[in-house]
Amino acid sequence: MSDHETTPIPRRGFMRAAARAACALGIGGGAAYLVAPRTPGERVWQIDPEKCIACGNCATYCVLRESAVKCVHSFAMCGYCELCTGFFNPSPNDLTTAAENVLCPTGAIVRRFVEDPYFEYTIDQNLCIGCGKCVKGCKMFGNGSLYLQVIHDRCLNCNQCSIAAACPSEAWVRVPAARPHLWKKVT
Amino acid sequence: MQFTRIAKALPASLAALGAALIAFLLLGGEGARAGSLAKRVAGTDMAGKTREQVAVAIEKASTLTVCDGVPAAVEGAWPCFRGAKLDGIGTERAPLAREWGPEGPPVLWTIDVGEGYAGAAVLNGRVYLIDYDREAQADVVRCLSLADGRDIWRFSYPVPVKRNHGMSRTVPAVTPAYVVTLGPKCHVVCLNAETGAFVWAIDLVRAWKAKVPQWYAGQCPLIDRDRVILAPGGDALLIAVELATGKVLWQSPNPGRWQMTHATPMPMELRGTRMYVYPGSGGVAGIAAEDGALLWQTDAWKISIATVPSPVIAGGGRVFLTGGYNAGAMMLKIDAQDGAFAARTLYTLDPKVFASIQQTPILYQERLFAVKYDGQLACADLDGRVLWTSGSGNTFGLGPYALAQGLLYVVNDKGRLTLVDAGAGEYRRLAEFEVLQGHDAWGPLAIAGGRLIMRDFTRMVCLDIRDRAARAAQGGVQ
Amino acid sequence: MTARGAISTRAAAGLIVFLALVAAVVAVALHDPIGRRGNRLGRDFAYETKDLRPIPPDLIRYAERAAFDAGLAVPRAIAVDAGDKIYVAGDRAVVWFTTHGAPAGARALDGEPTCLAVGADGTWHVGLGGHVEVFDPAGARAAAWTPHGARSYITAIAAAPDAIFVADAGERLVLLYRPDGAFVRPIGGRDAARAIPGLVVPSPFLDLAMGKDGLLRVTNPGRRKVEAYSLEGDLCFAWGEAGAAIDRFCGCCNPVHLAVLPDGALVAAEKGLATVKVCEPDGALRCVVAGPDLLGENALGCDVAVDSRGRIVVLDPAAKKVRIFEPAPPGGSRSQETGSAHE
Amino acid sequence: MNPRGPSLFAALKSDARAAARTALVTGAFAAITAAALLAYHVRGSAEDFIDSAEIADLKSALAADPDNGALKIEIQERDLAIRRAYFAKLARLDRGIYLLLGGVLAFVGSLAWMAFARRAAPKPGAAEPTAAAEARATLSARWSVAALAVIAAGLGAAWAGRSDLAFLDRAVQAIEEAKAPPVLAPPEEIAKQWPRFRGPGGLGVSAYLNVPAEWNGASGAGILWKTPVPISSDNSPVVWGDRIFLSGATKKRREVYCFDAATGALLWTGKVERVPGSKDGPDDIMEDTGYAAPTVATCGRRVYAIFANADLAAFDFDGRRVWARNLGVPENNYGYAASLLVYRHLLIVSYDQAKPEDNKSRFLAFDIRNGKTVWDTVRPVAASWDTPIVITHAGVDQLITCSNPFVIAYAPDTGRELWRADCLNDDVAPSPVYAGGLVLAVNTGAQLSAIKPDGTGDVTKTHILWLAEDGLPDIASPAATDDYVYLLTTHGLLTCYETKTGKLLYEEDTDLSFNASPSIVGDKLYLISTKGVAIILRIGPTYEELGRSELGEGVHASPAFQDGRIYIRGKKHLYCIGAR
Amino acid sequence: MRFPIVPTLALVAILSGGRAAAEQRFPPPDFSPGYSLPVTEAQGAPARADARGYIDAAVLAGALALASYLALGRRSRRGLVLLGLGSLAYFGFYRHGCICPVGAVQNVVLAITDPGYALPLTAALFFALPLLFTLFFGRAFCAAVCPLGAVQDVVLASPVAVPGWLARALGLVPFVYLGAAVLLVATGSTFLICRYDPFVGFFRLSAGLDLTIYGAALLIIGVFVGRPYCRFLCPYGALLGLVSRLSWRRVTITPAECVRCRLCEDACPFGAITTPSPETPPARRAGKTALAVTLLALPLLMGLGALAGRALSPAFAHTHATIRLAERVWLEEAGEVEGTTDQSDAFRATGLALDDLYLAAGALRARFDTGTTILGVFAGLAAGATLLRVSLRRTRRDYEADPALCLACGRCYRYCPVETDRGKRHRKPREAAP
Repeated sequence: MSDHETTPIPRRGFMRAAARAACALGIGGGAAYLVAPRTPGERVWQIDPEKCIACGNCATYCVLRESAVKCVHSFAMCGYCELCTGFFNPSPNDLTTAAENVLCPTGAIVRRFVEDPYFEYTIDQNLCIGCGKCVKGCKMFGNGSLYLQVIHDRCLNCNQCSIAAACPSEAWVRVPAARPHLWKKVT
Repeated sequence: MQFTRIAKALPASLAALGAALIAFLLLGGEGARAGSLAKRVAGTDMAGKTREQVAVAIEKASTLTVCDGVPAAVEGAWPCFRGAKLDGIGTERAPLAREWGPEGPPVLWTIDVGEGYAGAAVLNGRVYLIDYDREAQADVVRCLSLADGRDIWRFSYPVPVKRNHGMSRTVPAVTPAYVVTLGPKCHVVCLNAETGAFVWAIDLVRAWKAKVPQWYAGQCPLIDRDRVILAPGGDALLIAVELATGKVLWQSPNPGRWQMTHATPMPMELRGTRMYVYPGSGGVAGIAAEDGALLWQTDAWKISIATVPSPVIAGGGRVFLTGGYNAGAMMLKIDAQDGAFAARTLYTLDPKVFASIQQTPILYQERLFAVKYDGQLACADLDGRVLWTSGSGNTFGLGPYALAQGLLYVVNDKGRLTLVDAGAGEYRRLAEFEVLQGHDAWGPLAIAGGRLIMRDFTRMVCLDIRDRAARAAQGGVQ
Repeated sequence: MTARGAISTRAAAGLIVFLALVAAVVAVALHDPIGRRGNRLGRDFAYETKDLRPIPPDLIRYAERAAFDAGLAVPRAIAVDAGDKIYVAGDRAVVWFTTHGAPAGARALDGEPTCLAVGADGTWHVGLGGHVEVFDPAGARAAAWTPHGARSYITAIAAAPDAIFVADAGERLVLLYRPDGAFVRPIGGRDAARAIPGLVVPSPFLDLAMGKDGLLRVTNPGRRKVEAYSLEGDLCFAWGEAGAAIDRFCGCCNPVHLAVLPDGALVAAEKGLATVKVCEPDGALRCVVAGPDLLGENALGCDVAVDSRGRIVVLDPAAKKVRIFEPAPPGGSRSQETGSAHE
Repeated sequence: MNPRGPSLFAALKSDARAAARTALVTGAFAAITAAALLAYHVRGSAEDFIDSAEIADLKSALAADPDNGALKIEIQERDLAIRRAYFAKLARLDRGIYLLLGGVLAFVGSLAWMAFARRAAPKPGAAEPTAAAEARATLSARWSVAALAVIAAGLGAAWAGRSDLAFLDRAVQAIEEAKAPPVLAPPEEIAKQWPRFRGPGGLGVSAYLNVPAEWNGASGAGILWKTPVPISSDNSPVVWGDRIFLSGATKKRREVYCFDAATGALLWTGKVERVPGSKDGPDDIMEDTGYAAPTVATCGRRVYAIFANADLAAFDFDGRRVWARNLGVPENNYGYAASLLVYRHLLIVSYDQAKPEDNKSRFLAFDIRNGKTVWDTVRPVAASWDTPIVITHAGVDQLITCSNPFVIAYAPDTGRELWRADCLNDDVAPSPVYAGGLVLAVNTGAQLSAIKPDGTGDVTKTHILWLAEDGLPDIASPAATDDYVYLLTTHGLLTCYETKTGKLLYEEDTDLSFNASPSIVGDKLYLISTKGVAIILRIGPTYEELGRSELGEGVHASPAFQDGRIYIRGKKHLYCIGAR
Repeated sequence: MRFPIVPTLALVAILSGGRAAAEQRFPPPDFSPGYSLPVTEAQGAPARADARGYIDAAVLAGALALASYLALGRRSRRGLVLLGLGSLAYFGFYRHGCICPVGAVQNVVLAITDPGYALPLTAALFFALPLLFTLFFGRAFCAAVCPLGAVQDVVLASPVAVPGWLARALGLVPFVYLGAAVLLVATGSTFLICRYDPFVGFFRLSAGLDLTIYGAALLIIGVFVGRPYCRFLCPYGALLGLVSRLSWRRVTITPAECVRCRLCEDACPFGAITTPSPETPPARRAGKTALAVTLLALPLLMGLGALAGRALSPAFAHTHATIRLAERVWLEEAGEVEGTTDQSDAFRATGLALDDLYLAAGALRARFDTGTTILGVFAGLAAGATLLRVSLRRTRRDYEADPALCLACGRCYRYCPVETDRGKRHRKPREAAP
């Protein structure tokens, strides 16, 4: 404003206006160009269970004090086994729910007898901290029905996910917000 | 002026607030999740074959027979062991006969029952009984008409039980909707109280690693509002089961691995905390009704062979315990301080002084009534002082007793019913009648709607115990 | 404010700024700038199986005599014929090798094979997902059987002279067929009357083998047992216990593969910490052929076959190799000790 | 406005002391909360609570005593306590963070109040800007930019100094090399060098005839230079161009040496350490064998060495390690001794061990470019100490290996067996030689066998031309020409046979003891004793000694012959013998 | 953001595909009737809806418009403060500082360099809107919309002037920071700006100790030094500063003409008020020489920068996970380190060839070589431009806000007697000067 009044050089003003217009066009057009052809994009973070090695980084690298990653259970894949290696220590004292036998550090896996010989395992997400211990155990000896997923009502969906940056197996991917999970399931 | 003062006072008040907040930070508890943390003990998965499986098995193997009995149009209820108030005292409105003629009170009906000591529960004109059918090798939950003793329905499921002083010995618990029974081998079954339709079942042995007691289960299911309280021992000292669904609402820890006894857990309120007092094989414990937490326990009271009588809640945090096998009696006092509970012994009584071997004493007007080891009826005050005894001429063996309208109905081993005035300061017999001439007439009594249901080893009898006037007014035998 | 006061205020501000700057620089430097710090979880969060891996040397009584590439991207099943030729099924093909491992031929299939059996007469039975296809010894397709059920998923076939046993993991049954493809009866279904608890198959692993005693051995991986059935379908006996010890079967489904030695002993393979062991016909552990130190961790387990000389032929799907084991004195063999060094 | 006193605004504005006090209080609150949070943080990361060593110990105690019910109860109780503590900590952190936030906000608010209460009216600056001040400002701005650049350069240098991508150069180079056909020296070049134990063909035959025949270690006569070798071992020198390679090892150290042929200067020492899977040792090794008995080999661009613990390493001629691997300590009762050889782009390793029935013996071939296994053949033989040779018979290359009980010929490019002959026994240390179209294999306890290498399968009964049993050596390898075969025992017995027939021509006891193998230079045979005495004989049907020379130092290694020179490794020194 | 650097995953795809197929077609156990499979945990939890992003963008646009109005039209410092607090509350604490224009630069760069990355519309809007607004109305975004700025503005209690020469030099840092951030995004290493966002930990009420200290330190500095992050670090601020030179309208200290009362000289805690030129100009000749020297030195500076950048290539390359992985695997293979890491274990578990990893790392290094060289040239150019600006002299008659440095906070308004006078005429003053 003061420029216009104090330095009445029309040519300079015109050049500034032209530059401004070019700049605006560049910013707006560039952004539009980058967005336009690629929608709908991949928007939210998720873990590809096939690549995840359950290293435990998810539990510690999340910007949240309690990770947005927790274990989920694909019941349709589960063997409902009595000797569940996602539930028990590698060498349990006995196949009971007592502390000395079980794997989960926080007691988040709940085991319930269904019928001989099946047991149902559910995750108490309130207690799960996403350490992935059960995931490893399940993957090694079982069907891999326990696996880690980003829980989206916790995830802040940061521009750069700290866990993704720390993920050793490139298992962190962006997925469409419409299908925000990579479920393991029976089709 | 005021604003100036406010400005001046601000720092100090903020300092106080800050101090409080810091205290809150440092001393605050464990947060919301502490509630979902429980000790991880064996069996929380109900492994080893549980509810559902047993339910399925029992349901599949069960037979429901609908019979021709019709519920009596009689009010009055004795819905579970020791009656509606769990005190062994009937809530009769019609005046009861204080004496019977030589013909005794009218016998309304007599039926044959399987060997045992299972008592009746009464509700809505129906009598509920868990019986054992030796021929069919099956537990039978029977719903009888209070009017004539005819079966309304029978629900049976196979359980092999060998003779060992009889088989069935528990009293069902019934609400208008459901009846819950506990069979001799610890099968808990919930049925529709009207139709006998299966609702749910739990095998305490398989689900909770309960050990079937010597001479089979004597514990009676306890219905407390919407839940059934059971004391399986084994994996859980007590469990609470949702009456309508059979879902386990909580289970209490059983650190000492106490086993099930013949006693039934009894509810008690103390300083606003509702708890269940249960004498297990290794001691007595108080379990929070809310979540099954172990509030207190003591090993001051334990009977190695069998604990049969249930605790008597004596008010003021006092619990009266008694039992046979030379145990005598004990009065516990539960002290509550800062939400923590502890039991201490107020006194113990020598078995010769005052005790009950098998039946649970009745507390009436601050007086305890019990039949002692020598068969004499005795009355003691809550401090353990014996006020009177019935004398060596009046003995009752191990028979049951119940109270209504100040009248104590005492049955001896063979089935002789004696009417005693409980209000007198001495043993005063009002009437006596040989109802049965059997043996082991130990099944608990039920008094409802002016009727008294008693049994011996193989028969069950329903007596009309109203006085003549009442009987006339309300109608006689239907 | 005096000039002096101003100066001291500015000095204090400068000092604070400087200290904060130092703190900021140190904090940023302490920050894991390039992600090297790794997992900060402690040892309790490790799923630790190292105690389970070693196998007592005196239990290992086989030695690897040869190993050769199966030549398939995803080898799935192995079989040995009467002439000790070694067949491997995988990808969309069956390939075969001489007894020494020289490639001898290949035949393409229409689908992904899941299992393979070669009968005494040289006939192949190949499981292709839900159905079985039969090939004559020359490799020409002779028949394709219809799937037994909608969920059929064939994971093993055993050919006896007058009977073909098919393990249908999807239907959780063993299917008994006549060689002409006529279905005879299912075996192993849950049947309370015959006290058969039923096959529990949580994942696509169900194997069977014809025992030397005339009883069919079937894995029951969900119960971690091996069951012996008569040809009429009666369960004669079962053995196997759940556990991580070497003489037990671990996980939610083990054992995954079976074979029978000439003396009737059973070769059982486990997935997870891949192990191949030899058990007596009644289930007692005789010895171990190879353990996870050689076979590694794999989620598929090693298919096993036995040739006429009693050699155990193991298909190692992780290394995509066929490994041939022969009995050796206990105390370990080079494969167990140094195998990992030259993989 | 307010009859009872000043407005709130004014009250706040006027009370700077209250503002200061409030700031003090809120600041203290924030500081205390922050300190508490910090203390929680420092008390261990949250995981430490739950990652309890205590529980782990209890669990291992339970593993030892699986039926201990009390222990189980203790674990269950500790487990609950620990989980409670963990979640309690999380809850406290949650509370604390909100309190801290509130405290900081209050503090900032009171600071703002303070500033508000103390705010002074605007006042003009000190002085009008002057041209001089502006010029000063411009100048100092330039200098500050320069200073910033210097600081940035310093920081950058410090940062850059910590990282390099040398590994990537080497990795990419290795990949490119592996993709490209291997760079191999032409055979005629190899024939001129001394690239392995006993020379180009492993036969102990010099390509040069102009080598010295006389020297004296004591006087230094005929000795061009001598230089100490850091670790004494018994492997023999290998020569390529102007470089001489040796290795040395103790139980813990393993080194490769490169000496300058012109001066004897130690050019570099390649340390073989931190090889994946490598272990020190073994412990039970015969002292005479030592930890570096195998002689190194070179392809002309790299040198390869193997040691008693089966560390196998490749160095380039500048001493950079190219690759290394460990094969696992072989079961070998005297210590591993077979030397390496390079065939085309393959480094061939004899890895015989244990007993024949153990089936642990193998031959392996590695790609010299990257150390990857090319073939790996299992052999039904016992441990051996000899070095294989590659011969070309009738246009076909054969890798000849000797070990109890077989001489086996393999195709060197695939490891496929060509033929085998059952003619050895016990511990085989002498290497085979090839002369007059015959493979000659020998060891004590068996016989000297002359095998026609044109059979297939088991040729024991069909292709052994002759056998001889006199003068069988236990360490030194034979030396042979088309006409004569010489055997030399440790105790100094030299035996000469006719190559074509196996006829014994003579036996001569030299009264010396020998570990080094005899070598052939034209028509002369060089023997060097363990005491360092060299005997030079005329090759022929009779014993004809041409002379003796003394080195003055014990020698267990076989000499290397080059143009006008002999390189001999003594117990302590490397000698170059030649004319100045 | 990691690039799928490892060239081919075909093998893995085959392997896992086969297994996955088997897994997927496998049915759950045969339960007795009455058991139904539970629903997988969190299956119902939807992703954060896209609508959220659009709301954010709308709030941003509204806040920008309001800030522009408050700064230019209403000239209300108080309004700007309130708006800033609102932005702090919304974008900061409520939205956790998760999506912000400062970080969006990186998304845009990533969208340019990685064709596989789809730029979310919200990120594009967050990147473009503040720039466009700045282009027309000056840095109103910095004044009252950016939560990072707001949190620093809140703590600025006792401003101490940073000497002009120091501020000039430090003003270079954002450009270098921006260049480094672009480089690291373009090479697929990391989002540098997000990684070292000092205040996002506060907004989330959760951060590591190190970043907490970093943020707290900046805030403590911010008590005395006006907005240290905005002025001396913020890469987006560097862009805004450039753009704001072209802005159509921008903050002026005085609403009408300057009376040169000098009251506003100390008003700006950000050193953005330029003083009028002295009456006696310095020697033109010296100035011209300096300008000529600087112009001549510019290529030299850029060349030096290129050399320095090239030298830093390995260091930058080490920020890339693939290069670190390749190095780690190399060291492991060579036996120069003990044990393995999660990364190397995971890599080996894929069964991919080591050589491919090395080649990928090699290709990356080439990108870093180029990128760091360009970064060096850029840094040299920035330094040269600063020197040029120092050497250029424009005659100013009034106290003016420097277009690039002015954060449009409006503090100077109340120092201007013209403003006060105008305000008195317009409305009753609410604060009385003591």
